[in-house]
Amino acid sequence: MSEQTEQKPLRAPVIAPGYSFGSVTDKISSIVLTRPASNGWFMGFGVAFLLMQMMLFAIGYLVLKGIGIWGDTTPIGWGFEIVNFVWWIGIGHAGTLISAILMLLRQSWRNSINRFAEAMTLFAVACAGVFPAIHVGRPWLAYWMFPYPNTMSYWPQFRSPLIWDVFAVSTYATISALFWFVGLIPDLATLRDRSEKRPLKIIYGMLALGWRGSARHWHRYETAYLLLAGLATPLVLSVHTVVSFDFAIGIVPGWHTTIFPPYFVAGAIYSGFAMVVMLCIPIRKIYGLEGFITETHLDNSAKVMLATGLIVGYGYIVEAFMGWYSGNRYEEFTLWNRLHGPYHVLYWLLWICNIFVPQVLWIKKLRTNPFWLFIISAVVLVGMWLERFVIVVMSLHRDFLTSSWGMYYPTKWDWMTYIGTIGMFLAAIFLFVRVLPMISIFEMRTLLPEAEVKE
Amino acid sequence: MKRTPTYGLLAEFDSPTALVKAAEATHAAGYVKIDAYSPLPIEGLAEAIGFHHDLVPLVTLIGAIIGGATGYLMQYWINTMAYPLNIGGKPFHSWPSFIVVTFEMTILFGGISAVFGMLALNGLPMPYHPVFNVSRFAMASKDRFFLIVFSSDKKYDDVKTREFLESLGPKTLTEVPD
Amino acid sequence: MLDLSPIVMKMEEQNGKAHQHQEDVCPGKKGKLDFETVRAQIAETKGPEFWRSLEELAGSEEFREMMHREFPKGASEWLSGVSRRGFLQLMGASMALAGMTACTKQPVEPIVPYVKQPEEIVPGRPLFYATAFTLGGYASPLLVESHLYRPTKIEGNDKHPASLGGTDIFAQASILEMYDPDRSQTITYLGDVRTWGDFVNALTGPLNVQKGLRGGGIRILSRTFSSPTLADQKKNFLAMFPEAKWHVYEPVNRDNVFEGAKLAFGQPVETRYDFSKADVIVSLDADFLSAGFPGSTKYIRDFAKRRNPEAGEMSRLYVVESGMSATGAKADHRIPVPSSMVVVLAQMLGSAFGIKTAAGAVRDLEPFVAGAIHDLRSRSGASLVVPGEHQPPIVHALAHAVNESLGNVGKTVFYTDPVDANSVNHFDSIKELIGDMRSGKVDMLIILGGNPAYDAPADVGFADALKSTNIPVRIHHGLYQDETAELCQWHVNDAHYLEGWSDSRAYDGTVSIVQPLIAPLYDGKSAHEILALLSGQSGTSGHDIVKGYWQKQHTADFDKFWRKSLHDGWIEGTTFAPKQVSAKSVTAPSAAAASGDLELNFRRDPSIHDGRFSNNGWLQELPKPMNKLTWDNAVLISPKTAQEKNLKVEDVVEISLNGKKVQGAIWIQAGHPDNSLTVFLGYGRRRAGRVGTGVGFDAYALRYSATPWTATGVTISATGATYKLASTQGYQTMDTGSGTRPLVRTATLEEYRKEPLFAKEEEPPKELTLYQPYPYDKQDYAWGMAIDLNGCVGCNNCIVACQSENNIAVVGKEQVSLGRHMHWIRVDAYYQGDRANPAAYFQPVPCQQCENAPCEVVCPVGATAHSTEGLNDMVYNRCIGTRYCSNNCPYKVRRFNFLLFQDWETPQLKMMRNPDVSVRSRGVMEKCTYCVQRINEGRITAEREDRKIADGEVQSACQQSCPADAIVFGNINDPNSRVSKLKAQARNYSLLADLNTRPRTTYLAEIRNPNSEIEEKHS
Amino acid sequence: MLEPVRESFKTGKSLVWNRVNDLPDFVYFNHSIHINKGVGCNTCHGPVDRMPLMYNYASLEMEWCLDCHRAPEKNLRPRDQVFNMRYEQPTAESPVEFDGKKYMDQLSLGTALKDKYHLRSKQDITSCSTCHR
Repeated sequence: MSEQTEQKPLRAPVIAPGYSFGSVTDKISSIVLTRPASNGWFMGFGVAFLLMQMMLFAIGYLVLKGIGIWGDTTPIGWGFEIVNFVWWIGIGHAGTLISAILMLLRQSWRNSINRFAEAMTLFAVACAGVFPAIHVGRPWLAYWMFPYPNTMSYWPQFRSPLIWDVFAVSTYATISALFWFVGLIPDLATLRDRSEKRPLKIIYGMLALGWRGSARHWHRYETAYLLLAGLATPLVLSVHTVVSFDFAIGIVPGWHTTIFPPYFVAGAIYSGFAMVVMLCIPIRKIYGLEGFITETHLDNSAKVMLATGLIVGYGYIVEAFMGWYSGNRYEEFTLWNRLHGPYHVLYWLLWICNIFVPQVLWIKKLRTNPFWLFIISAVVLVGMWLERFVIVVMSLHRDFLTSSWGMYYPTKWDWMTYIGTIGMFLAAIFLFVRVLPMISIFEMRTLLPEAEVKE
Repeated sequence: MKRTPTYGLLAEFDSPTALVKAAEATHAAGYVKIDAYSPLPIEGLAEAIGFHHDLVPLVTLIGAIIGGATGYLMQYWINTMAYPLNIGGKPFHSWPSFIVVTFEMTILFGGISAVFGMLALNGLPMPYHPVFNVSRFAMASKDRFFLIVFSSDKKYDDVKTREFLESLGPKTLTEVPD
Repeated sequence: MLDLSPIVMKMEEQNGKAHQHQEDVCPGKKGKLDFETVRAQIAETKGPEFWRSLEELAGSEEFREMMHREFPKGASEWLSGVSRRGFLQLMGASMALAGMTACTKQPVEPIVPYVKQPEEIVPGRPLFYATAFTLGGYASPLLVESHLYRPTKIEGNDKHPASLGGTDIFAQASILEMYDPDRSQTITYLGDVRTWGDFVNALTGPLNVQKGLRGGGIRILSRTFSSPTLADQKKNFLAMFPEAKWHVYEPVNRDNVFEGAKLAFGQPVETRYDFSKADVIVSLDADFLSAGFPGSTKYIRDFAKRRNPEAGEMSRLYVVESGMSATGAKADHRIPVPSSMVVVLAQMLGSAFGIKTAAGAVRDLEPFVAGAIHDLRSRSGASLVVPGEHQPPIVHALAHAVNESLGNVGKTVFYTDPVDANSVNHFDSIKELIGDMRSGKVDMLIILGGNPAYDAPADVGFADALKSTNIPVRIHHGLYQDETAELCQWHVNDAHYLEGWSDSRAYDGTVSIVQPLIAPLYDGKSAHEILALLSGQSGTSGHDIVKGYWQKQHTADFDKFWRKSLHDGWIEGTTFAPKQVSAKSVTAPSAAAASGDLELNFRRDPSIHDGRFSNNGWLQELPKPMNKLTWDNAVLISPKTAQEKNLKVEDVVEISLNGKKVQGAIWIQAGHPDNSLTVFLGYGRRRAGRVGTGVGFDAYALRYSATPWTATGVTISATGATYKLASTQGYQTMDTGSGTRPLVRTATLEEYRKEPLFAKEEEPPKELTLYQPYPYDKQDYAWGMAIDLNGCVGCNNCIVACQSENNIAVVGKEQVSLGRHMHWIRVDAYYQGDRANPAAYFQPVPCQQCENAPCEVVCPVGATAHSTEGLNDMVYNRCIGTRYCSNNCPYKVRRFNFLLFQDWETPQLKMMRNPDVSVRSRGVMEKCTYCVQRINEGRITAEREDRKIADGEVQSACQQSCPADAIVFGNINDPNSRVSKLKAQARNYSLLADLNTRPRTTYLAEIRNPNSEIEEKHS
Repeated sequence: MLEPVRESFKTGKSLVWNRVNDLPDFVYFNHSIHINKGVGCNTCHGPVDRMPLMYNYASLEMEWCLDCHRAPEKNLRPRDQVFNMRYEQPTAESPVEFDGKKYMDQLSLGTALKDKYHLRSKQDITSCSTCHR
């Protein structure tokens, strides 16, 4: 970290001056330990929780009746369920990016947002995970997608991108969870030692695994954390690549293209950062954490969005270009269908949300203005959802044989499930900010001047 | 000289710098069985107390290799030996399709062994530890820095060690009961 | 219930596991036992339409109530796929949950073996019996597959000259009609259950009275029939009651045909055509390639033979028509004209062949007519002019005259006695009857089959005549408690033709014995038995009556004759010999110059005919050939006229004619003549059953006896409302926003001669792969299919045959409109060119069985994989339903069970299912298997005899049923197999070849044979 | 003991049996072809003649079917021995004679029968549609 600290004066501070080990610790841990839950919190959590119940109801009905309650049909075998799955998985990526990649790049500013970015990753992946499980016609048999010895002596089919998904997503979930928990251990110890109430002491004590900050432990700890970051980095890139394979491996015009992996990953980070920003802007306000999550963070996040947004835009352009340049009559038509077909409005909306609007981020004022940044992030999230809709539905609904063309109309059950997952996500976030330090305390300590060892 | 049953002597400091200096001095003084506690990772502290070889990377590497091998061999066995089936005219051993799962398995096993390897080598979880008996030690997870000399150290002596540590100018010096 | 189990239910297994109700069945007495057990089953299921036994139920309140109600419970639900049989879906789901995997323990299933096993029965091996299906008096000779005496599949009688293995959709679907749970299941009097005994007693009195009156008060109203036995019974009956009158009415009748014949020859004669000898065919609004046209099955075969450019000279077809029909689609030259204009054309034609007509030539038809005339002349003796049934007599007369002067008679045209046993004018007949009814002459009205209360002309008002004049004894005899039954005191449930004995004539007069495959499920009585009762021989069984009649005809060695006739399916020497008829000189009146006002055509529905099949789910869900509409009739209108009246598809319009009004939804039909509308009859039923009731609108309400086929002076007005129509093919052209796709490949004969390989698309060469290709050539068999687009006339027969063979579910209108229909094979219709008169093509699309199947690669659980013989196997019990395979299938032939579409409950339907094919449940993907059950059956038979499967030994259901012989299936590893030979042809191409999926199903490009001169004139 | 049988024969009422060897309904099995290829009754049904009460001898699970379909030679026997409930697989002591040749062990016999009876290849009979349709 030393070279970090030397550079610090050159940059805008990532932590406001005047904080000490003690004040940082108290500020953050107090939110969990002493600050009473406000009515606002209860209301927010209540609403989110109800939405989640709505989702569970929709899923229950689905299991009872079948996929037919959704808008899916032939030829559009995949509708909202896959659109939402990809959307959520994408959002998850930002967390890992912040905690792993930025760490490898020694971006110390990530220290103050990585904790809840990771939390967000976990919850987003959980939301995403809902869909693969329920989108199959016979969910009670979904476990056949895992290789386990059975009396049928029959196995999964490893050439299928869906199996790759199963492995990629479950690995991603596991590693993210571990990464998150490892990061939490020292802070849990802090909470253990700070909390007055005995039951809390015991719970946090158990979770802290008896952490006492021994120098040897710190050393191994940091190695492991670094290794984990090193593993998570290729993993996070692979996950959305694999998700993009679900389409790229298919022969459907509009799916069968090699540009997908890079621009899916870029898109993922794009939407992920949008979500991070949307979360941290209200949170830093409510919990008065402007000192820790400074304008620098907003600025940097906005820059990342701008960059990834441009990559995504490049993706769109290449896609369109190849549609024309390939000379393949089906690819050509896919392009035509996006521009003039029955869903063309959505396609143009996608360009507006993902490419045109975010260009305002070139203006520093907007990058550091919480309000506008919040709005733009929301727009981006909508845009990224539309991107998945365009790819999944608009490619399927008009493929090779004109005789089998069709239209897709989502039903109320599609919406209930989708909105329900958002509820589930928020409910989890609400709980998280109440029970765990939403900012990594020990990593904040390392940002303080006094953390340096003076010779 | 006679020894009372103590676990060690715990010296408290108020800054990373102080701790590192004290640790270096103690180690230089020939104490081996010592340890330092801090609320944040401190560069060079581990070296200061004479901790050098770290096994975590090795454990991780082995885990990753096992994972990758398992992943690929499983697919190879299933598709060419267990139940070879003609899937869309592709060969039984279509290795390009097997890469993804192999990769994911590598990461999965690597990650898991990194974390659990680290915990195991650290001897965690260990909910009880003698130093917790020292009330001031609760500050070790906030803004206080501790150095301990274990009574199990050959060179340990109630009086001499206490004198030595006091010479390092700690904020407090406490005896950790066994 | 006991065979409700995992996704898959089959009634029995190869090894002869069988369930009670399939057991002791066999024709004749034993069959009763079968019904006992069915009842036993029924007893378990709730629902008013079932009961334990007649006697027990006769008094039950619940049953009365149901009889009085318009239709049984659940009716409204039945149609919508989602809410249909709500609780059953839960059951299905729980079932699915209960026993999905192979490791689940099976429920204990009792086995009930024969005590004395009949020697012809080997459990698990089907038997075939010859019988015949009759529509409008014309028989389609059949072979019916029977599993342990349960008929399960209808097939054409390949030995019979009128079938050659082909059938039509109505025959194919009649199996469902027999098992239809909504069929009338008992005799009723004023809605209360009665027994046959009650009925007999009730009649004795009135009949004795009538004896005194020499039957003066008896009126019998029947449908068209050709049964010699019934004709004989009729004779005897009228001998007994000389004053009684026998009326015949059928809404879709052949009045014009016989009137035309009278005009031409002074006597009603049947016209028989030989399309195999016709080089040039001119159709005057005759849709001779579609089911319902007498002899269509044979005609399609003959016609298709002559459309093969490889085999001799191709025939040329000119079609003038008042709608867009399948025949028009196959035409080399077609012009759509309002119905009234057809007369004018006929006259232009006639005058060219020296028939004195007030020929008002029409300029823009000139080139067409000139070309036709030229071709006819050049092929005199080998040409053919075919008039349509719904054209006025004069058109028929002119056609006869032209054929005469071309010397076609005796070569391509033959005249015989009418197949119809009593060729009276139906409209006159029913009018006379109603006259008598109103003037109180009728004391006893017996309606033998038919549903006049629904389908009689609007002006004659049969229904209210029946209501108002209360005839003392009104008897309805039919398969359903329909609109007519409602107005009669007595209803006697008919025996389905698969349940009772009879006989019937094919279009060429050949008599087939109609032998039952199963004893009447509900003790139905055939018309023969009713008539026997009326003629005082009550109690004689249908079997005795029919056999008795033929005994009188064939005294010598009767048993041998009888056995042979039953076995072959027809009676030697009953074919009508062509008769010489002397043509009178026809003088055609000047045709009503085509007035400018709007015309309305009434046509029989391509799927449900005149409405008698409206409770048949298979037919209701069968896409109509030209617009793929299901579950509805619509108001067909030409694009131009629609534009003028600014109407859009699905706009509801009100059609009014002489004060009568009907509302229906608009469908814009490419190729439909301008300034005219077409509506299909047979919809808007009030008492059809759970499937047919309330579907579509009732066009009979506008049908006057004077203008049964075409009415002028109709007005339409948009109501502003819209109505959802369910078409299985929303987009009916190969043109897209970015160019046309070469899905159906076509060329004119000339082009083809010049460039025989025009159809071949650049297929990626086999070497262009890193992979080792799978060694299919090492196998004994490699299954493949070739479909000749020239042959296909879009008759939909393959669809119904496949549905019947493979236990394919009906999903209902709502699901169809969502695109969730389950047909394994579909017939795509494409229109190309000017929408006013486009070229139209049919393309049957089953699973293409790709060697590089895109669907297999993406299945995560390996539920679909290739067999060593190149079959794209689908394993339902492994499928978890990700639908990825369907997404990745470029041909979109995979069908997904989005909901619980199969009926797991109704015992009758269980009995109907093919035991050799898994019944799929909710949440699994399904698709065409090339009838793998038939392949395996054939293989086992062959291997037991230590030999190879012979070519043609295994036929897929679609191939077997195809009247055009356009679908050929077989072993492509055998260079001498038919399929290999076809695939070797220059016309052979695979669909979407550039995707390198290597389909096993390939197509033979369509060749048209237009008259180049006309082409030039048009361009 | 056999009274119910006589009874049923007299009255013509069927005996109701409980199925012991019951396959899932989505599995299509044909006895004739197995017998024809030389699979003995007791290979699958066990020593039925020595069962006081009929029990399910084989698991009838997919892996069990596949075991045999993958290596039929392990179980084949001459056609004339198919119904022999006391048939023993050949050993050095009690060889089995077939086509005038003595076989000392099952594998050699099985292999001989396999091509004598034209059994299809392992891949052929482990294709899905062999049993599922």
